[in-house]
Amino acid sequence: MTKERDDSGISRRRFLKEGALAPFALALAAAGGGTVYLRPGEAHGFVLRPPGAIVARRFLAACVRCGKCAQACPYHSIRLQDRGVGIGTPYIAARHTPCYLCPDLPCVKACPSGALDQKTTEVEKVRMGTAQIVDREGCLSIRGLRCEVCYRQCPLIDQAITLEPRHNPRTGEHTIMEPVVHREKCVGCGVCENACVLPKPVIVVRETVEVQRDSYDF
Amino acid sequence: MGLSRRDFIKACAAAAAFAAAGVTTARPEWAEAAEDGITWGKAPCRYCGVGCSVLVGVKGGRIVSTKGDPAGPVNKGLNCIKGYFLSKALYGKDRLTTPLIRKGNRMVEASWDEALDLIAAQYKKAIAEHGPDSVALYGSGQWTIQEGYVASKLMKGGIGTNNLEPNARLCMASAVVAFMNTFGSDEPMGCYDDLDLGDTYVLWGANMAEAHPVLFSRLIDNKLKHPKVKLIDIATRRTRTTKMADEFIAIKPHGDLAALNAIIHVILRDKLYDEAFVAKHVSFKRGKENAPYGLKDKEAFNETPADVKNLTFEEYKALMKPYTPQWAQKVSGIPAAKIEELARVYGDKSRKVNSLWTMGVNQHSRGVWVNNLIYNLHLLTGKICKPGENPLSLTGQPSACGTAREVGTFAHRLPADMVVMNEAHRKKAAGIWGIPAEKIPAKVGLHTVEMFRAIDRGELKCVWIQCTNPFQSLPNLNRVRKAAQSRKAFIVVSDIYPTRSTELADVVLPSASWVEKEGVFGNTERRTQQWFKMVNAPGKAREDVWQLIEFAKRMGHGALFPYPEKGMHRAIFEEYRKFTLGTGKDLAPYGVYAKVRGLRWPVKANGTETRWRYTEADDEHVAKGEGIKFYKAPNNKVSVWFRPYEPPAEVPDRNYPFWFCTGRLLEHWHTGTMTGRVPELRRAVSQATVELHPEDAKRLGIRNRDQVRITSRRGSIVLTAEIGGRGTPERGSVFTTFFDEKKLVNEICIDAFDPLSKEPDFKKCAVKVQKA
Amino acid sequence: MTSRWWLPRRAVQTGTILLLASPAAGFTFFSGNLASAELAGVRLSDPLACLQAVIGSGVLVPSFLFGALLVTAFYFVLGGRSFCAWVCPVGFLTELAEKFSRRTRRGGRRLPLATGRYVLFVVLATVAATGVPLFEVLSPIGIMGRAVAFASLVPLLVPAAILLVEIFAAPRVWCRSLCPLGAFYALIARFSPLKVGFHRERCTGCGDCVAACPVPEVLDPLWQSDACRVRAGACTRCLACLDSCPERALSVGFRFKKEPLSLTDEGRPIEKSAP
Amino acid sequence: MPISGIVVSCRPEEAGGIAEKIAGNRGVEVHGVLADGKIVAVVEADSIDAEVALVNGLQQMEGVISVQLAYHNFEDAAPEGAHPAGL
Repeated sequence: MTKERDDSGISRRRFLKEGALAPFALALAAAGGGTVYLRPGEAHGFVLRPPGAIVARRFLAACVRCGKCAQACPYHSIRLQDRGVGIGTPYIAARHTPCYLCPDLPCVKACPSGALDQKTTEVEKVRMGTAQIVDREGCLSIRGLRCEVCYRQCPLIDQAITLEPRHNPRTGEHTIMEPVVHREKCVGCGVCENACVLPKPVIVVRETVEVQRDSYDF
Repeated sequence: MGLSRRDFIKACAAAAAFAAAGVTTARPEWAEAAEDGITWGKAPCRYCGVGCSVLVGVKGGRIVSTKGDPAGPVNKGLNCIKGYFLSKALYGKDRLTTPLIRKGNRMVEASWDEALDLIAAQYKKAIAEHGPDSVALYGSGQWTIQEGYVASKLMKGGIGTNNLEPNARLCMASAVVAFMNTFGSDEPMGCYDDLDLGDTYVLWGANMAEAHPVLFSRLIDNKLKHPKVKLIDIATRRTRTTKMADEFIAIKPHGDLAALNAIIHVILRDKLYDEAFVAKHVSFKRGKENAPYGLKDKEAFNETPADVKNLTFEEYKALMKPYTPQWAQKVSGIPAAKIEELARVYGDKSRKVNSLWTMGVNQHSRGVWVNNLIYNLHLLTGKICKPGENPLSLTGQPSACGTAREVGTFAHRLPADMVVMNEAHRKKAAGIWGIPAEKIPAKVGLHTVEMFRAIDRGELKCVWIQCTNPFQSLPNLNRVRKAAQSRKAFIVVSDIYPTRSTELADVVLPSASWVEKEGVFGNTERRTQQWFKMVNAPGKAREDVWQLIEFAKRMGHGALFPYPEKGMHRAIFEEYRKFTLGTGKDLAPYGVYAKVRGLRWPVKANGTETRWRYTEADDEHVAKGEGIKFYKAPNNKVSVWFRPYEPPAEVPDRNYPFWFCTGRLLEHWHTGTMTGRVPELRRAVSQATVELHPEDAKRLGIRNRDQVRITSRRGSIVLTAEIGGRGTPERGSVFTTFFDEKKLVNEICIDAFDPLSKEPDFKKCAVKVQKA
Repeated sequence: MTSRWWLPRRAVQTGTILLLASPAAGFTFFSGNLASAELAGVRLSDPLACLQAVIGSGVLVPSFLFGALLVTAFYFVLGGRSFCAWVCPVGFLTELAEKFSRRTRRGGRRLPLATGRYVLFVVLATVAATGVPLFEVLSPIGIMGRAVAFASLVPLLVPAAILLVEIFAAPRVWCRSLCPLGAFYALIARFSPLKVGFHRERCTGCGDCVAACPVPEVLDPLWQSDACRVRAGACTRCLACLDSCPERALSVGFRFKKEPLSLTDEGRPIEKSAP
Repeated sequence: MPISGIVVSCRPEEAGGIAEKIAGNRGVEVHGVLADGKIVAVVEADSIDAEVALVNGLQQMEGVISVQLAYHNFEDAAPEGAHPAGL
């Protein structure tokens, strides 16, 4: 038979539960959601995506956040964002573990949706970002020390990073061997950022800036 | 900012004033300046043989910073990345701080008395039962001069055995023998100034860019300043040095022996030699040939004066006839035309030619011969003992020269170029040591490889290893590790961290390192550099000198070391200095070294250093008007040796088709005991890799970062492949580094050695390469 | 109790979570999560995720689309929202939460079922207009899948928030009223051949089925009209009603042809149990 | 150029103030003030005479008990950077 609910007499206990606990629960829930979505995170500014990632805005839509690329990465270089609009999307924290550029690109092969472009087949042509020396005064090599760790660790040594020697006027008899990044070759794998020996790396991967071409060739 | 002389005097003045006020700690003896509560003192870098000077910043009894010393003449304030993180090498979490004694499979903490009493008891027992030659001490080119000196006096003058070796046997022995048999005195005539002053540099199998970083920076600056400067890299592997060289000449492993002979052939054929120089300074000699490779235990080979035949120049020329460039092309892989070209480079009177080499030549089963042949080039063309024109053998350890070579901690050596086989030398040593001459045995002790083989054979009962890591660095490592594991000898290891050697020891002693003690190092260019103790060693760790002297007391040889507790290092050095005076290896009083950033011996009567030896222009031992005089050589004549081509000990074949070579890299030093504790250097390079030629890799289906198994007749190891990285070996060769304690790559290496220098060949053996 | 459908259902729900965790445990037969996965070599995709990705990015990978159609077809045949009751980890979680909350207290306010389709509309409109795949960003399903596969734990605050709301304010509000994926499957479920049938002649009107049903609204037509099966797309095919019915008045099966309505109107219409 | 290290003694409680005054003199660097009232300083002057005058001046300062010379260097300053070995 019909079981009519008696809504007329709200007990003190129910009042407490529904009248006070519910808003409290809702506030707590909002705080939880806010923690996840409003925390400043990697979604702001440049995010180093796995090889073959399509342009940032479209990537965010195309990626279904399934994590298959991360599961395919043999070095666990690919991690998933845990906050913000990009939640669940893959990124590479190069300082922790950079991309080691597997020749067969298993991450790209794993991507179902085309967020990592299936046409990416050659690692040398990948453009995840471009390395930049962001603190020239901090860079030990530019200060004349024989460091150049970024250069020697670069998987595209002598192409993406070269050493440009010049006289060191401070000592008068030594060479400054300055690492120089060549953006037309740099794939943005982040091995240099990972290897930099300083506490805060002075070479980091930033957004790839399209090379502006003109006919001026000198 | 560097310390000016004025700042220095002020610092001294302040120090004296503090002392007068009754405060000694505020201004320690070593302090030269203070800022922000950090007190700075000078010391040479702890790592390689370049000998950079660093300033060590101390605060609260701890090293808080190091920096390149702007007043250091070698580095002028610069460092390589290892030197930048120097202080961290001392502060790894797992420093050894207390003596440990083996109880079965466990190492149990012990007091110094327990440990030293045990060691003394074991040594006494072995000596009583088997004689003094059943015990040994294995030291290091990283020992301070004082440590090496005390070790030598204890073993040779006290215990009465020449079973004393330094690990420098593994790196510099070939250079030593060649210096001795060519010039009659160890160590180079030139110095680092030659890197600034010359215009042609021929690198024989040396990767200076990584192994001698700051020197390479200096060499390249000369090239940048002077367009004429030419850098020729002759090597079996393309390296970072190659990248900055003007020319790379690929050479087959062991091909140097052929190429050098062919270059000499062309120099003689085309009369590119300096007739007058040769007539005045050179005698020609032929040594013992068909030499063995040391692969059999106790294989004896010596080149005694009776074995040496004197030749006339004409005889020598005739002997060199068959070594044509065409022949050498086949053996070395260098095109005949290129060999002719190299001969003309060496013969070009308008060029100041320098040869530079290190382990490629020394770790060679005919290493002495290759050294000899390089000297031949310089002696025939007269390009020697002149500023900017010299052969320079680069060293690998901070005091391979100062301690191993000058103090003479080899099984056949006594200080200052003397040898145990020579009665007069023994007498001189015994005189200074205050012991009867017969106490010092004339019989040469066991050289390094033979020493560890003797453990395996059960002939050596006790070995004390200090400041080195042989159970990672010896060739054919499986044999020696197994011998140690089966506890065939009582093994003591003094070190600052647990290593692959301490794990095999019966007693582990915690040592003080670098500025935790006072000491003196001697670098490649004869520069002697002193430093004071600046901080205390952690826990119960004590310096090696103290360990040896305490041991000596227990052995009944305490009277040999009557040094005062305060000023002990000065007293030891001053006693050692007596050996050097008047020998052309003269050292300055200790107090002088305390003030300066090193001096290059021979130090002149007026206290200044010598940059170029054997020339009246700089060397006090050569009278004005004499020009060049090789005053250490018999009849003042240096030897040009005829050294034929003989094949290597092991050659790739069908089963083991690849050459295998080991070497160094910039980020880590030797077996990584110190650099492996620096997180930043581990971040930079975390593991040993194996370099392959891209075509070989493709043929074997190996891609970058694949796991690769390398197998030789002696061992097998899996390494990560590195293709197209910092180094690329020539086709048919693979290369790896030996710093990684998790990868004992020396298990692969053959224990063949040069018959004269007994230095093993870490650069050549046959392996197979498979994808793992 | 007449049937034990809850047993296989719990098994499938648990199995799903194990499957999600399997790559981390080193197994290779499965990878991905419920948004997109590869199971034994077959590529499968969430149709709504696919729709958002294609609309938002303009990138269309045929295998991706095929995987989505395969999944759509699968759930179409098996009753649409059967995903919610059998597979979805959020459904599993909220279900357990409801059990818990029932034990501690009863009641709360159930929001209407129809809102889900508006949420779905907003999601699709947003991705079309801004390129932000709103549901993929917010989805607690994705969050839970990644939490299981990658131990990505901070985002679990979102499903936790849902639980809080459901326990203290509105029972099962996420699955019933907000989840656009549920709404999407509800749309196709309406035409699905797998349906719960009603044998009016056996019904005693005890109301146990209504009490057991997470979406009791779908049962309403059975009493209000002469319907002999549950037609509403919102039915999750959880089959709790079957398990709860002591008279075996409910059954499940494929009904392809339009079945003649049961004319023996013995059952008495039951009024809505809750507003 | 003469450079000297000196120890200035005074009453411990006055040491701080006196150290400040001493440091005010041109050519005087205070390197430390010890608990027992001793001030360690380095004095630098253009000539020996000037230095003697400076030290005498310190001697006369109020509160100063004594000035003790601990180190004296009067060799000609070598050119900057040169080192005694004559590189």
